[in-house]
Amino acid sequence: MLDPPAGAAEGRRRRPGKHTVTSSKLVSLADAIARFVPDGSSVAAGLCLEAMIPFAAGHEILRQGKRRLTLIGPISDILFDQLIGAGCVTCVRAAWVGNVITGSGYNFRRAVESGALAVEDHSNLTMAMALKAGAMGLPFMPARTALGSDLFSTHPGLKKMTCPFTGVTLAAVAAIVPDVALVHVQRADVFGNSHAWGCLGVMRDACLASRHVLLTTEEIVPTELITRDPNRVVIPGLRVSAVSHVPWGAHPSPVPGHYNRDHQAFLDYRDQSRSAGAFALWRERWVDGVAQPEDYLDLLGEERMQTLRLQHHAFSEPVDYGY
Amino acid sequence: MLDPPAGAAEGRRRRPGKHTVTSSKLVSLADAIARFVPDGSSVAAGLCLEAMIPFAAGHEILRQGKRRLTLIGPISDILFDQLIGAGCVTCVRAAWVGNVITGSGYNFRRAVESGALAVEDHSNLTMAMALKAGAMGLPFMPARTALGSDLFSTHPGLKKMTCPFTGVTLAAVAAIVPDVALVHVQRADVFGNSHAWGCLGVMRDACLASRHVLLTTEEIVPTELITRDPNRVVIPGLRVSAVSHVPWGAHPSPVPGHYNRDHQAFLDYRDQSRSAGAFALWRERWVDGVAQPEDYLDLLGEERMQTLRLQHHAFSEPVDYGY
Amino acid sequence: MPAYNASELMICAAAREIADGEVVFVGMRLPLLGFLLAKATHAPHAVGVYELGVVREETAAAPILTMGDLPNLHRAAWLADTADVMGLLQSGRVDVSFIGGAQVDRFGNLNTTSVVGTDGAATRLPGSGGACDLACLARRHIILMAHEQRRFVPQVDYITSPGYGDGFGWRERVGLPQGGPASVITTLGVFRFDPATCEMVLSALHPGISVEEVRSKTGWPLKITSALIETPAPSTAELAMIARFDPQRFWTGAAP
Amino acid sequence: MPAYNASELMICAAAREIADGEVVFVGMRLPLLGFLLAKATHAPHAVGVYELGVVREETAAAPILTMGDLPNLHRAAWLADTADVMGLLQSGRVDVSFIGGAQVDRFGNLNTTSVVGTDGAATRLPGSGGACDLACLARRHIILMAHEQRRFVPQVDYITSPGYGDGFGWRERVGLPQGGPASVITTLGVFRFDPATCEMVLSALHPGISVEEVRSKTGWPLKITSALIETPAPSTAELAMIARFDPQRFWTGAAP
Repeated sequence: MLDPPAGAAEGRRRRPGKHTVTSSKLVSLADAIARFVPDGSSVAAGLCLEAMIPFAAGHEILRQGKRRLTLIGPISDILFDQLIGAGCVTCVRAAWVGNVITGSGYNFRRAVESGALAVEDHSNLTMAMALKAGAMGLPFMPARTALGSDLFSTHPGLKKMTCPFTGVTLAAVAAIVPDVALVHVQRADVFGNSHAWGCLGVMRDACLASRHVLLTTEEIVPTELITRDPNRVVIPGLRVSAVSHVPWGAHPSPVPGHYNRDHQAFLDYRDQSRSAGAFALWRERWVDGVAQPEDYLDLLGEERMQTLRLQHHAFSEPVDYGY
Repeated sequence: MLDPPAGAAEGRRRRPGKHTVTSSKLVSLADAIARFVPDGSSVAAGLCLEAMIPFAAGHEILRQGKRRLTLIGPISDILFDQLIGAGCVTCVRAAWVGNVITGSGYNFRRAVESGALAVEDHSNLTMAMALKAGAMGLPFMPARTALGSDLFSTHPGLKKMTCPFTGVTLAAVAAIVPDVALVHVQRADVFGNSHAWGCLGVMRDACLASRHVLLTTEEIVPTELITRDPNRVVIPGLRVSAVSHVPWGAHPSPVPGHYNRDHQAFLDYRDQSRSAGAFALWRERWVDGVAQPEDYLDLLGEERMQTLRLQHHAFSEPVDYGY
Repeated sequence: MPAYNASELMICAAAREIADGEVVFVGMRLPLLGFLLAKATHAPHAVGVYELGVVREETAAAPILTMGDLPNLHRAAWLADTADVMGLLQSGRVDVSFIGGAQVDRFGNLNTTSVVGTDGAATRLPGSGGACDLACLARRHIILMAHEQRRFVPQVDYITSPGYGDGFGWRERVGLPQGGPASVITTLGVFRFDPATCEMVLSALHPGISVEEVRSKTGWPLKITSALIETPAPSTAELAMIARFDPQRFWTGAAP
Repeated sequence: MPAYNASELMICAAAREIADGEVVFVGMRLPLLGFLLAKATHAPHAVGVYELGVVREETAAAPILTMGDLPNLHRAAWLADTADVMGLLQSGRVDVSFIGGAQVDRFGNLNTTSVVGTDGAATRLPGSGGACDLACLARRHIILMAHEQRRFVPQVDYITSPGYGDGFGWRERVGLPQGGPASVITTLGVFRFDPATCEMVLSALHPGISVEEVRSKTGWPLKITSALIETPAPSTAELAMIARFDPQRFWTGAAP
């Protein structure tokens, strides 16, 4: 299942075709996933760590019954566990898979212990460097971490090397180039230009490394609102393949400017995933019962959404890009 | 003069002492340079390339007659040429030294051709990777550039290496860890927290790589204005050693939000540096004649400043960091 | 003397490991509370660094349960990329970090990846996250964990986060020239490492705990310092602070 | 036919090298004007990338003289770090780049670092800047320069920006598996490279220029394509566009 030589060779790749500034990339989430996440894809997600996890996009993958996926991310919180529980995944390349607030990911445990899932164990830093190598078009990056650990035994994309200048021992981390990165942002235009803020994790490098970037966004805004602050752009529109308008698309994870973390959903998920049977019920209710994004909001309910919305606002000071 | 093994070994270094959040780092520019730029220092500047060049800080170095400096930067525009002309510099590690709008840097040419100045020739990418290695605490970074060029012959911090995963030939670039980075920003508080926007060049990595960071700033603002937008912070306050309030401190280079590029000053400098004698006159007027930052503004004159100020404003849309 | 539970005691012990002005790579759960307690008491200038790309100088205005909670981003000193904060760590600018583990051994190596049961079956755990990086790259790190015999083993099944390997000189040999665990804070006591051998040594006993109990729950012949002390009990003020940061007792657990 | 000078002709020739939708790493001077002309005419969807960390999809609202001028940042699509835009380049996402040089040789190697005069004395030039990176990493690059015998030499004194080295197979051998110069636009004509030998070949003559003149100003026995054409003269519309982007004729130079 593990394919590190491919990963290592991936540092340089083809451009997926000419970019046309003026053609809209706005599509339904179902269409975006159907088109850009074929069976067998490697999918990067959870790139801002605990925040802005693309749950809606992940659930769409689950709903469409994608198979043989490789998941890529630093810590995944419960999204990876859900996709693993649904049988979509044969390989995980990650530093941590579980439920951040409760610990273990039960579907992950079951899948690994049954032999159904291969794991390439990273640390957060080796994952960051692997994606940075991918972003920079390089086949590898050095790091000082993981030396002396057993990560090397379960991770063929990690080797020891000698610094060509100082002679010290370093870890060499092979590039990771995902087929597609799923990211949730606060606002985007229909061409894929977007603003994201908060903790950014490995989002920038993961998006730059990936062959395709799929955005889900809280808001669709005019292009001029984005280009009025180009330092706020994390991934440029020319690298984005599709944009889908999905308010609350990162729930139950938090989205700066929009809603807080729904801790209760993560606590509930512990029991909802403890057995395969419980997980089937969770899935029926929260994924299969959602035919379109609006259904999810109905399921969540206005009262719960209101408790999660921001109670205190704190706006940035504008900056001037005039001339 | 060149000291690449040191550069290569510099990837890991000591923390310069405990950070105290509540003690002001606001000092006069003269004090900042006197304290943090001793003779023999390696000084990074011009890190946003054509924009936000720390001319005031550089002129203070010149005024204080610092000696045996190593200058570090991608393209330096005319600041490096000025410091070289004043005899402050024995080594330059850069990708390009000249006058962006007119071409050659005459002091640079004279110094190299007379043998007084050593040059470690970079490309913009090898410089970016050398500083990124420094920022990441690594002794080197790989790159795919410069292969087949003669940069290898004049740059001992550049070696060919073989990728440990793919076997392809790569360039290995030794880390650069400047003693001090000089950066000009739009706004900062007295503790060294700051906002910078526009084209950022290698500013982020150069500051993170350097032992000390000296800020000059257009404005001193309350801390809460900075922390209301922490994604706008390029270098965190805990990495900053001193802050000096120097409006117009990057003139004649442009500062987004404040003033346009003073092209005429760069055009004039061509003639003002064509001979050593002309340069002495330039220096007398624009550096030695400036006893304190305000004198520079008088010399510039309100009329000229008015033509450089922004005529069209374009403010960013605020973002919400509430909860 | 106020009533407290083991978690509260561990939080107070963790807080005491932080000196004022230090840069602290903060984890979740008890270490997060220990960091907040330190900042609220003797270390007001400690700076918090979080792996998702957050640097904070001020305590968050509202309680947080995970690092990505919005109050932890509000009024941060820096929101950046993971690579940027990892760069601070890798360049030796982080003084101390905190990590937890499922298994620890006599040289402070930690396992959070996979443990093998007495029946030989492996149980898969979540993995490293940032723990391996913190153990490799912080100037020192502190381990917090429950003290049970199955967790305190002669040799871990898998080294997720390197301690001192097989003893003195090992870190240097494998390419980790600095750092290493400074202490282990458990439900029973506080342990430090013999500089000569790098072996874990019992250094303080929590109130009411006996040496025998610690020995019986430790899977190797445990060494004990000649200057064994009792861990100071939390003060009323400390407990009040902890309650402010964890008002629902989410991490602190049931009140004593 | 409208009057034009050599710079205007070169700008038009440069613009024609850009296809619509391409990602273009834009330099300064004439290539900048060529890029703007292409966007204003046949390549409205071309994207401009600048080494100081700028990506633009729309033409700047006011004329610029250097890349860091504020109108070039205003309403950019992305303002990022140099490393980020260099990552686009290094990962093969830049279709075409433009560079100038002081010296070029028959295999398209460029020198902007140091030239040795007939007296043996070296003249120091500014250096690579981003040129070496563009020559190594763009999918193809275009060279613009004045055509003089001292500049067109059999072998450059210093390879700042690699062309085809010593001929076919050289790039692959040194570790540059793709890219290379696609054309050289000079004050006299347009040159392309023979795919079999990688040698520079005269491909188009500017109006009024003879083959003999080109040969006399080229320091090696120049090959000439069998399908030699005349470079199309700038149209009135093209000249008007150029005047809009360079209203002071700063880069275009004196009007004809």
